[in-house]
Amino acid sequence: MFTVRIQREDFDAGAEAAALARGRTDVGAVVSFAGLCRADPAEEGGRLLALTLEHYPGMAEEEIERHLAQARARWPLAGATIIHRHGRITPGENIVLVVTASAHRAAAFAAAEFLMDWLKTSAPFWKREEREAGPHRWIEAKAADDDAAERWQSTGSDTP
Amino acid sequence: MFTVRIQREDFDAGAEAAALARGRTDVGAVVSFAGLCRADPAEEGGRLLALTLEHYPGMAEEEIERHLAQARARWPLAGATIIHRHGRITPGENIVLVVTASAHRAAAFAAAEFLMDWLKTSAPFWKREEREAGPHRWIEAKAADDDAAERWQSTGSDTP
Amino acid sequence: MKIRYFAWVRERIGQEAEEVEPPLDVATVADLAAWLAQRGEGYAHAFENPRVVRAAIDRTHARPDAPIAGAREIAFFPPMTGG
Amino acid sequence: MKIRYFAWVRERIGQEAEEVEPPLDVATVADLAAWLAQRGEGYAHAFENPRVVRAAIDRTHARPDAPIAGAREIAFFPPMTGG
Repeated sequence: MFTVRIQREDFDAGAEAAALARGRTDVGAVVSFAGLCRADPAEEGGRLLALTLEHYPGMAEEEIERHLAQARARWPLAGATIIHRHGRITPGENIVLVVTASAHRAAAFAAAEFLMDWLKTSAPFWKREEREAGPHRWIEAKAADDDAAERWQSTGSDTP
Repeated sequence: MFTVRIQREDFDAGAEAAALARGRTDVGAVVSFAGLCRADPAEEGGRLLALTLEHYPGMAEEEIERHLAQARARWPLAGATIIHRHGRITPGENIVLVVTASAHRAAAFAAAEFLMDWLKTSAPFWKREEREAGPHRWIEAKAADDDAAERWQSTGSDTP
Repeated sequence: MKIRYFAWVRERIGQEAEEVEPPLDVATVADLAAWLAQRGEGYAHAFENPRVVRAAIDRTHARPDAPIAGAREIAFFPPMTGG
Repeated sequence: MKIRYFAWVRERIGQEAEEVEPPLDVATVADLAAWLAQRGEGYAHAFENPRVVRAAIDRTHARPDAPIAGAREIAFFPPMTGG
């Protein structure tokens, strides 16, 4: 079962992960990554009140589906679920979920990291911060995220 | 919150993962690994009926606590939960859970993989197979698991 | 040809989407960005540093030298910050 | 000194644990394994390939050359297959 969902509503990470293995005996490893909205203390502009995630409808799903197809070509996956929220999200809330299921743990871990690294750098989503003081501000892309995604480009190995 | 549990009972992977982030705004990433009992078709000795996990009470907890302390020294973790079951486990059932929470995804992923690799090779658990045909058989350790654990020995980098 | 804008590119230009008919010598994504940049203050601001503006042709990431002939929808946006 | 056995080491020896008093020249984990191997058929079978039997002294993994002086509990078992 392979699913990509872009939605405004929250998700239940545990239920999504459990669904990938339910009723199957060929799944030995389920890796789940949940990305949450953090509020680090004492940042410039005061406390974070919320993030607003803008996305490119249509392209967001297609881009994630493309990376999911790459992951399936690269690792033997029994299933995967990717959910990315958009809209206003407050600290502590879920933003993104990647779950991968495979017979073996190495494939499940590698595919989940691969999908997250590409989500960060190539899925068309943009985060805007809303803080106690100061104007709303678009978050800038991080070079570290580009580096994380690029480590998958070398074709020599299945793990970075 | 850092927890290690060795238990006969099943666990709720989703509830354990959710508990690590609940009520906090400093957790940006929760990585969860669930290891399940597989039953691959047409193996020698017929279909797998169950695994029985024997463990060394006392040492199992202490050994996992030691690796958890190493993980905490190596990566900035906000929390971690490790649960390993023992006793008789049938195909499709949970065996092991590792959940890590951190501000950032790289630390959460790396710590979860590190903990799983060490669990496989150094936590005192032994699996015995019960198959439709043939005698019960102890599973042999895999060289691949030793290799996976040893990649963490190089001190040069925080990711293998 | 439909042009869509996202995030601060959208805010600076002041609209989400528009239909344009660029002249025939506008052949690539970079040409299109340069042509749009001349359409007003907001556009000039959005494209003031063209290297940081990314593009997609028909919902697929496209490099500045990608030809735009035959495209139905071209989007401009900042580097992605999802995940 | 308490000795514990796990998995097929336990099965071959036929018991989970026992109290032993090895002679003073039994100084290391490897010495202890060799001494135990002489106690009967099951022991000989368990330790027939001493390199694949692992040990722990007082619940901590120990190499074959680790001294056993002062140990309260020594365990022998196959390579771990948990996780």
